[in-house]
Amino acid sequence: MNFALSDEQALLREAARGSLSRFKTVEVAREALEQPDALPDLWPMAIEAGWPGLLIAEERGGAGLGAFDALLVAEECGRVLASVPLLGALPASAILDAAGDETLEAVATGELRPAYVPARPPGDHDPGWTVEPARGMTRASAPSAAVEGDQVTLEGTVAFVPDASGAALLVAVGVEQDGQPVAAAIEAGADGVSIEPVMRYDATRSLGHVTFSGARGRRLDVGADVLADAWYLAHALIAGESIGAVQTCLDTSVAYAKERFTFGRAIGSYQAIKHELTEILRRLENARGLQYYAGWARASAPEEFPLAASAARSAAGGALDFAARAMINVHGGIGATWEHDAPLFFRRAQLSRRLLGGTHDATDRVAERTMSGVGSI
Amino acid sequence: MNFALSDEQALLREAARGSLSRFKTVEVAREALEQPDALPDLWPMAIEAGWPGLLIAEERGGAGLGAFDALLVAEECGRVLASVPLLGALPASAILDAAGDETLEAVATGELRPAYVPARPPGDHDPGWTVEPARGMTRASAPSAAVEGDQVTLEGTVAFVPDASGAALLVAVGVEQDGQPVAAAIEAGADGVSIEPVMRYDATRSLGHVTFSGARGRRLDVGADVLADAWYLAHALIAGESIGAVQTCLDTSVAYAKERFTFGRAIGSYQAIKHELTEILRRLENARGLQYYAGWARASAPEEFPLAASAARSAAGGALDFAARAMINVHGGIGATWEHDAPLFFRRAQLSRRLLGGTHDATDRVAERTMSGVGSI
Amino acid sequence: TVNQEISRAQVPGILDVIGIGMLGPCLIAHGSAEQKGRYLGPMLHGDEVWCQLFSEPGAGSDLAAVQTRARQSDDEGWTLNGQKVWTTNAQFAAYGLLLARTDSDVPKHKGLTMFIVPMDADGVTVRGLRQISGEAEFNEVFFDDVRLEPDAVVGGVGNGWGTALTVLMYERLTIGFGSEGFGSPTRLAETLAADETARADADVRHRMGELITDLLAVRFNGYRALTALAQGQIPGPEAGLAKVTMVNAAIAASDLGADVVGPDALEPDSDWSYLISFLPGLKSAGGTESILRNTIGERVLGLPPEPRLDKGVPFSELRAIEKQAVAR
Amino acid sequence: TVNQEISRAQVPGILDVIGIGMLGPCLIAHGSAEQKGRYLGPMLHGDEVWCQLFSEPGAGSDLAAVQTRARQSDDEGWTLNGQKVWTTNAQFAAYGLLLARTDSDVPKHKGLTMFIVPMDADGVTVRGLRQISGEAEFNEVFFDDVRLEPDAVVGGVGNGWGTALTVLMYERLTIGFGSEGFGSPTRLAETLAADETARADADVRHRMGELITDLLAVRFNGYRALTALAQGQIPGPEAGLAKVTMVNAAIAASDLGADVVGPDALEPDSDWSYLISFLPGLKSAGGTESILRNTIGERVLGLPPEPRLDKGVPFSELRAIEKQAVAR
Repeated sequence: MNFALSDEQALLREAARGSLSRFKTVEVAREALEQPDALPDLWPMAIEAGWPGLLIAEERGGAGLGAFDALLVAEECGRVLASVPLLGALPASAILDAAGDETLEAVATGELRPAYVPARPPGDHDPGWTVEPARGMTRASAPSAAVEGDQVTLEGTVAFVPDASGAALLVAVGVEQDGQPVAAAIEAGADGVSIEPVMRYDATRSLGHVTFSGARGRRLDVGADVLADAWYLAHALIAGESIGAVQTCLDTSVAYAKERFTFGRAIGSYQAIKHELTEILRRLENARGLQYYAGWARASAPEEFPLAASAARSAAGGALDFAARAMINVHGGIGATWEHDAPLFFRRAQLSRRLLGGTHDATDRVAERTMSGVGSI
Repeated sequence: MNFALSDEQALLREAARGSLSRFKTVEVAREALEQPDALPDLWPMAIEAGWPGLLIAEERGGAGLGAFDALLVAEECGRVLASVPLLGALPASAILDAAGDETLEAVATGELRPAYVPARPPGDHDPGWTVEPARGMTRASAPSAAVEGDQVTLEGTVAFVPDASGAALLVAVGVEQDGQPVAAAIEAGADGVSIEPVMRYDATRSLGHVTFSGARGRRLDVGADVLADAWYLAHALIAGESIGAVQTCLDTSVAYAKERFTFGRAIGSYQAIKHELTEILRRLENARGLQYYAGWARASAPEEFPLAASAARSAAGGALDFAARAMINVHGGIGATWEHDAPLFFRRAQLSRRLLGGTHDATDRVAERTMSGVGSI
Repeated sequence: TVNQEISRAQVPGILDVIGIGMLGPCLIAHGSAEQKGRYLGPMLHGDEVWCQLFSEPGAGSDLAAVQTRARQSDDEGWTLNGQKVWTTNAQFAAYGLLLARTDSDVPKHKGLTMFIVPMDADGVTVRGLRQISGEAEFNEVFFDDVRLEPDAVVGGVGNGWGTALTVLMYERLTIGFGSEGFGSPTRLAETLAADETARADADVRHRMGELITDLLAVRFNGYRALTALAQGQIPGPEAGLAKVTMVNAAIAASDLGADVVGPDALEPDSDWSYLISFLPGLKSAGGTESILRNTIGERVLGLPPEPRLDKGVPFSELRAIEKQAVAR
Repeated sequence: TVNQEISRAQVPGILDVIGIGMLGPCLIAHGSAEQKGRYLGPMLHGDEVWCQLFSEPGAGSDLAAVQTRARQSDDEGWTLNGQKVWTTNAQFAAYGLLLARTDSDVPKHKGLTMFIVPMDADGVTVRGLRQISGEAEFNEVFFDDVRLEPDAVVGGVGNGWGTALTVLMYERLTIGFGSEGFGSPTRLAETLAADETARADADVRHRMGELITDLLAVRFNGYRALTALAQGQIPGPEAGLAKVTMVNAAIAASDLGADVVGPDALEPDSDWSYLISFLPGLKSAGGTESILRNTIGERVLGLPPEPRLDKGVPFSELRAIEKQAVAR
């Protein structure tokens, strides 16, 4: 185990930072709250940077990199609240790659943008595959699937699907009558597919309610393990994004605490502020350690990946909640104004903690895995 | 609503403080960890002070005071960790008083010391009456009761009964076959009664596992409301005790923070210490506000007493947990040594939070009451 | 009640809270007989709304650092220049109570004076300040050569700090005990009643129980404070602890409500969205939690103060010292 | 591993941690060639146990305030007088690494020197110091005219503070990454596996998930630190954050375990009782959380330090100033 960035990874991170710096992503995050079309399309930039094929094998036109590399890219996007549809595309690409699907080259070049329509695998108190409900805590059943040869027909709704709007291909999980999950690649424009775009509090996060009414797609020949892996990969990506956002909250707050004076002293010299800032750092470092764990586990110990990804999301989600509020606190009244950046990170935190099962579900899975003896605690 | 101490209540409190000051209760709390018989018998002092009959009507030889007065006495006992068996005696006396029992005068004078053998009323997710198990989170059924005329026969075990050892009369709650609770007054020395004394971590807290094997006693003619009231009264008394203990933690820690210097400044001038101490104060004041609520509700709005007593115990329990740890922290290494008083308050906190359903159960009941629309939130 | 009538009339419900709850008591304590006679009646009847003009961009927690200047003219009147922020109701207000610096050559707490400012005077400009929700819950107020009469002074020239402290004490009492979590307990009970899964979830129940316990404590400590007021006692700084409890419990309530509902709770017209956006700003209203805890630690528990680097330094020299420190 | 062998031999498992994990690296960094040759071998082989003699009754968090005096004799040797506390393994140790004041007329960080002290020397008295559990996990050590040779000095006279900092860095690394919650996760998993009600309780699960997440983070940050060490980097003060996380997660684990088991968890022979009694004291070992956070805030985040009232004051005058302040 080598738990440090390789030279290539440092380069990947620098390149990502460079690409993103060409856009005023944070300013746009504010504007888009009132004018959703103010968001620039960052997919061409992602294509240029080679991100769509990051997790696709080299022989199929991808970069053949690992989850940890993807998390570094997610982190850079999160740092500047960039709206790049990787949370939809990367887990979808991982399923397509495992299936050796015919679309892989087009997906790898970014020509065809896929979106993952997630289903939560068993692994906590629920024995079956479930999806996000439109409202409330009661989980919804995953879409029902009927398989005929290479074709799958899906029926059902999945709420709050990241990056579904504008995607060309949906990679969805359905459940057959016997409870077994099955994956389908469905054209977004196919009959029986409807995608209702929704925006909730954080304009940089594109979401959609996806409804299948007898929609037909190609069956993807992958096992339940690959579909579970995609779910945890999405969790790890949310963790990566959150880590980047926390880093910005910390940097901005530290800089302000050095410059702002009260009672004749820089506010950063007061223990209350100083300890709040070190608490951001502590949580950030914990999340980073688990980001390494998730990256390492997916590559080298896949049976631990569910635990690692859940722990990373739990820690990073908690860190972002804390950091966004701390950023507002440290900045005093000005931190709660529309023109300040702090509320944008707060909006990111408020929505992220409630997506894809929420931070809470990830924490619960850490407990379940440990209690059932998976993972090496 | 007059939410301040009356002159009589201020006098009662002063008198209690005076009576207790004649004993080295805190020192003894330490000695008794190694020599349980080092504890003095404080019952004669309680008799002298008139505490056994505090809640018994004047016409039956008692003082006819209210729950709030009892809580003030409990608070003074908690302040010095005095081992006075009021948690057993007062709820028992309330049931006996409601039943107009023949023993009331002897109970009021303290000649006959009763102990309440508690059963948890319905009012959360459990529909029935339950008791503490010897171990684990699964609640045990209340003893089963067979009624014949004025006689009740009980069968079953109740673990961790406060002040059972040495009591002359047990006031127990059993459940008839139809699920209805019934109260019985059983001589502690009667056939079929066994009391196994247990000490757990806090030597000032006398506990016993009480087992009834066909034990017979007098039926007490009271309704389920009286038996529920006794449970919540016990909760309120634990809250009162805890409030007193928190006050000592605060006073001792504040005094030390003014005297102890690091880096050339009194440690109480540092925000980290100052804010930790104001956090004790905040929690203490919250618990005190709810102590008033509990006292007022039992006298004037009994339908709110379950909510008020549960909230008081929840707040006071949390305050004591926090304060005992803070007291150790503020004192640095010396606060974690055998000779210091801080560990004695820590022991009190550790045991109290796990008695009679625990602080946690009280918090859960606050939620249940609010969700089911009882109480005026 | 007045509050209910006001809220029925679609006027912000906090209108009377600032005037009647905070500024009125200050006028009663420090105002002249003429000021009480002129202003208290219309304030109580809701005919004249008041606003509080204390905070500035450079003086929030450290309120004594205000830079808005009032200079005495030859006719003994005053000329006001400067800027205030975080002013609630400035756009509706007939009058404002304003803390200004009248002497820069003495240490900062000593050179302050409190004034009554007619908000329709020439040179007063009110500009909305958008908060997290996008709504302008607060205002910036600019003063450009605003003329004040000599009788605009409240509590005496140079006594502004003591006068301001009275307002702050009542502010803490008002925010702490006056608002009880902004209706969040009722909303939460409704939200949970509508969700069987949530209602049976031990973690949801525990979070609910904790925050309701806190809000009940604030309510009954409010009754204790009222009892003390009725007995002639003045609210002490410990009332600020109620604010800390109330704001944090309301945050916990909105977080829990939104966790149960899911992302739809973040829609602009949801029950929860406004609270979620509003509460972070409220945490700073009336002094940050950290300053409150300092004050209470020192004045209630008697703990020694922090070392102060600004003590005894003339206000005019302070900024220079700070700039130097940043440059280092 | 060595650790496993030691624990099989019924010798406290932390034996090698203090010597090999903390004091050895300091000798490697600051010791003379002779000292390294003489002491490192037997330390590594477990033949000679070491203890750390830093903290004093009046110098815990503020370690530079040590009062134990070493006076140079005519023969260039030293005479040691004073008292140390919180010393683990003093009763087993062959040697101790001791921080003493050798000059009181300079500011407190400057007059310190580090010494190697043979624990069997005349005038050394070890007395057990009982902790919450009643067991003497730590010791007090008294020095009464103890004679030291000139070659007992480590790192040069007057350089004791820098030498001590090296030990403290490794101490934080050791306590943070070396102990992983004292086996609490395994115990907790067993406890919950044995209790169906607990296992299904959402609140228990949430508490469990949070603390396990923290302990996993400590473990994998430990691997990051090891990777950095292998690349030749020295552990920075941020390693102290791992200690904060680890201790608090272990406290959360023991609280949860005992909540599930009930009062029986507090029996002396329960799995939980020892941890519950041991952890509060550990929170202060290696500097309080508050001092750690100051250090990290200043050295890692670059935040400005607290105002210091003891800076540049000769040590001999400090106590007098403090006494005066208390009397005020």
